[in-house]
Amino acid sequence: MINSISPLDADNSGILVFKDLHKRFGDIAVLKGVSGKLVPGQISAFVGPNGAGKTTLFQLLTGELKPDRGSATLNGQNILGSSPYRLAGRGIGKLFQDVRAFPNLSILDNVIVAIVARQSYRDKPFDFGLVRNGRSQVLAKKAREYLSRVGFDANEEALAKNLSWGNQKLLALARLLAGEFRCVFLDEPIAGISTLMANRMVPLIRELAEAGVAVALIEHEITFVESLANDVIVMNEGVVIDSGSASEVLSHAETREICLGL
Amino acid sequence: MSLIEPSKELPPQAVRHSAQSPDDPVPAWMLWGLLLLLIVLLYAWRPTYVSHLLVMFGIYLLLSTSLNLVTGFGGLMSFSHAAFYGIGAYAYAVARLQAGPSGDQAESIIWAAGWPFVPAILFAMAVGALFGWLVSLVTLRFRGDYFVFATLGIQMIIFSVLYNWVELVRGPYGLYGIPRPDLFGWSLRDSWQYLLMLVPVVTTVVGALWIVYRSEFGLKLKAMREDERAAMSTGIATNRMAGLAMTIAAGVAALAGASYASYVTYIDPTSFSLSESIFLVALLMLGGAGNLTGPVVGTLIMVALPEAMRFVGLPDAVAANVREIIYGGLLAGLMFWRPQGIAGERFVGT
Amino acid sequence: MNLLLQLLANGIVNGAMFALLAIGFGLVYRSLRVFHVAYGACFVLSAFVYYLLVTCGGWPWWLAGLGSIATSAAIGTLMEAGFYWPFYRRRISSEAVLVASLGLAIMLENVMALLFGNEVAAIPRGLSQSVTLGPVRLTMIQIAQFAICTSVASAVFLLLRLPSFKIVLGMGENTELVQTLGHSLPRYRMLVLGLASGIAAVPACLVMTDVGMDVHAGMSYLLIAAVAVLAGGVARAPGWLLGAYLVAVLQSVVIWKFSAKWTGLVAFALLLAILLFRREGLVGLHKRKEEG
Amino acid sequence: MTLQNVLQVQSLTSGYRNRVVLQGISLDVCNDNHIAIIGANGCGKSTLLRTIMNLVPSTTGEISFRETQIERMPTDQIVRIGIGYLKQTENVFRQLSVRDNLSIASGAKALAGERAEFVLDCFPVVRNRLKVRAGLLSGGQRQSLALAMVLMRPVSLLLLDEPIAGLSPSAASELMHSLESLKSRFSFASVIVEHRLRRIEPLVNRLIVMRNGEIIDDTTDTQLMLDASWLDERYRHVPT
Repeated sequence: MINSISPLDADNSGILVFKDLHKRFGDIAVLKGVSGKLVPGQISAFVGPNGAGKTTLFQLLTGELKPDRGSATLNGQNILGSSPYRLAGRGIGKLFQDVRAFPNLSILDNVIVAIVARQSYRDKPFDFGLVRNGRSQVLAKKAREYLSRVGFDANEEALAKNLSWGNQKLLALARLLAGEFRCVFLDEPIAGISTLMANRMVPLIRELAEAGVAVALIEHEITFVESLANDVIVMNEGVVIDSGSASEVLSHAETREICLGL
Repeated sequence: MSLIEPSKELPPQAVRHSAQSPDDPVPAWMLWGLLLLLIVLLYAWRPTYVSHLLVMFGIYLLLSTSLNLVTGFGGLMSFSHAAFYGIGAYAYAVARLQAGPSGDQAESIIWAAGWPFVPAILFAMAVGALFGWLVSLVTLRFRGDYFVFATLGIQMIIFSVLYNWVELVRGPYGLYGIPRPDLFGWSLRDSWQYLLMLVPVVTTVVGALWIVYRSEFGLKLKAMREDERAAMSTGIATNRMAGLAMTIAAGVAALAGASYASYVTYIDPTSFSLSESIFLVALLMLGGAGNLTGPVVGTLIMVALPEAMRFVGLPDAVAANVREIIYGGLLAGLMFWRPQGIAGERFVGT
Repeated sequence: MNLLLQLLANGIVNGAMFALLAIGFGLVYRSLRVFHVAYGACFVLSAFVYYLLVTCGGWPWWLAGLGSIATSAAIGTLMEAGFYWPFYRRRISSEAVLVASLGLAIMLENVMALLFGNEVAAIPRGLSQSVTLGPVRLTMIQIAQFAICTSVASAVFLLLRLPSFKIVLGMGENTELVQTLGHSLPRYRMLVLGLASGIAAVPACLVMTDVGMDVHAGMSYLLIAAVAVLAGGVARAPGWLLGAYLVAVLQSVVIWKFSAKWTGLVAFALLLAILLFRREGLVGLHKRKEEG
Repeated sequence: MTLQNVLQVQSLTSGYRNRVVLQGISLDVCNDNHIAIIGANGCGKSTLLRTIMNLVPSTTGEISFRETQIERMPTDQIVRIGIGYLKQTENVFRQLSVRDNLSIASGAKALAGERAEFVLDCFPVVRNRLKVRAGLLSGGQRQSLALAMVLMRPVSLLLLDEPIAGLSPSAASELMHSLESLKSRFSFASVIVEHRLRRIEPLVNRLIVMRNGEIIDDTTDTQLMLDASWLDERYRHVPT
């Protein structure tokens, strides 16, 4: 049984702190007061059945939805109500559940977009510098570095839509690296990809955390969560029902019941 | 070890095919063929006729390459481009027309400045860009079918103002006697002289647009077209990018309008109606969008098609309708078999 | 004031006709997700079929009207089977279908121009009798227009309540589910287009009888229908009616206050204003966000 | 009840544009079979059901349903000859009322008849909300409605794609209970794809495990579903 149903202490030691978030769609309350924090260098896994509100929580924290109530701060500054691109400019990145690579752009361009989007938001909102000539070689070189970090080493001119699902996920991860975010949200990073690809994904995510990024992920695959996460937050029906270190939380029978159906 | 998954999912040919540079998807023979066609046209007709065609080609090239920025790159299918074209033409006309000596025409409109050529052109571009920006503020709150319909509404509204507000620009009567360009005391009378002035202008502007296409800005627009949510999450302020694209595009369209007004010297609103906007979108669709080749090919075909029809020798009464039938059929057929157009990178909408 | 009342009455008569036009367009847009640009051309075509049957064929008006409705429905069905269905099978995006439909409209319009010429065609008739109701004076034709259109609209609304028309509404939401529940998608799509085109033929014949029409009128009628549907709200049929009457009455008010030439501008300004403040149109479903 | 083959699938392959999902599946379903298909995410379970329904076109292979070839038959016809299919998501018309949903499902007829009555008796949550718009139902109610809709037509084979995913434990067991009583009344064969094995274990008598588009196990020992170590071996795809 669960012996401690306590939300994480929402003090200010985390990089991203959210308190008491509420969200309803029509007459259905999807989030009923969720609090927590994301700490640099830590991987926090959000687990729970479908409909528990995990994806909604991520959408609130990345600016895609606005909460009905509650607060969220990044380094002490409010982030709620900002649009996704402003939050991206302030260091919040996201890997979508359905990947969303830019299908008709080449692999290289997919990464270059992420690099220029980050640079120019901070420095100059409108930039007409050439992407492919001259100074663009610098961009291409940088982009190749990110690609090789995730393991792409060929076919950089192939269009993203021709890649397999797993490779698209890797590409999206490369794009996330290129954004140099301080806090990233990964929505089911390994869903639907082969074991081989998933095994490649794990160390990359771990590296991301080791570099000081606060990582939050949604995952159904418990083995994956066990192997990766420092913190596990169990959600069900819009509330946090359990949280703590991975091994501790995952040993609770009820968590296993809710998450695994076992 | 490479992480690219085994090629069962991606046959090698497919990789090679897609690895083709996105800037160069036209078969070479097609470009050569078009060039050849152009040469044949040059030889077949009188020089004034050919230079007239080339002037029209230049003007439409400005229109198609600027629309390409919004529609091909931003993925926003805009049906208000002819309105900006018309705004440019009228802005140029009223800036150049003189009140008083040129007769009763200028006195019957609210404002006529009588400026020289260059300020008038710049004024037209500025007015066009301003309108483009204002329109973007309204229309960019929509996407998809709704954006299409909102721009269509803007087109109808602007056309209605031009057509019905007689005191503004004489409505359906149009403006006549618009001065031709005079540069350094040299007034351009013949179409070949006009062509001489237009070629550097078009080359410069299209060249500039080409740079914009390949710039970071162009890439961000493409990202927005591909997937707006993902683009925003990487940090792209998509609405701001699209607004800027619409402003630039409207400015260039206004330049095309000003060139047109100064070339034909008589304008009336029917040249800037909804069907002209549809024609421009069709032209871009036909050639293809998202690169430079697409609009160039589309413009060539659309300007050459009526002439080719004339060559076939259909009676005038029928020719116009047959031409329209062909171009409607082309549109429908292309959408089915080749939505990305003849030389485009990708289908122009989202 | 009397003039206003007169114009309002005219507006309501026009509203009844626009309503039918909007119902046809709305049915197609709502259930097929096709922005049916060629609908305008269909409308004009059915008017000309009526014209031919009356002037050349010498048919009585009611028989010619039925003939026009049947022809229009057949053409609509054919359009779905031969044109929109192949696009659907290839999962071509809605914007591309819009453009293709535009191409089809341009083709139809010009074929008709070749056949019928560019002039306004009108059915020769004497001065119509009129009826005076207080300050308002309506011609018999106007009264007939209102009566016929309103009864057809009511009939369509009754039809929409039939279970098989629920499938039509469901189709707009989820085509796959319609199939996995055992209903043939192509058949219902053809039904919708046939019905929509048949409905459009009714106001087409009435307009032809009253003021005549030229072959290039299709686009403006299409725009009226589209404005009515989008402004009223795509999701529900009463919205289409509301939109249609709103456009017609507004046109009358504009004619009264300003001049007939500003009606187009006002219709589009209204549409933009409504969409800016209420994306789903005036009559919308109360939706949950997740329902999208 | 005599035993006979309801569905025969022979070396079926299918997939999406740049991805082969099913790599040669052969499967016989008997009329007393209640099959659970399990396997890791992306192994092709849902695609198998969708290919049988011809929602995903098959590239090679044959599917026959009671001696009729169905691999090229339109989906709606497959449904009419007796295969019911519960979609994984978007399986009710949210903009229509519950009653309209049911009447569409029963072939655009009014809701009457013995079968409809029995189905509605099994789903009281549905029966009590006939006038409610389906989009306003809760997840469990919606799933009940979807299942009721599939069963409005006579079916001899029922394909269920994750029927209880996302439901609370109580809603899930309620739905499974209803399914059980329907099964005993109408005697159809069923194939169920589901992750929450403990919930469906009482309903199945045959177990199929898929991995990477192939069937790797086919057994009638359904107790294996609850055997963690056996599952681990076949199921977990991230052994780090």
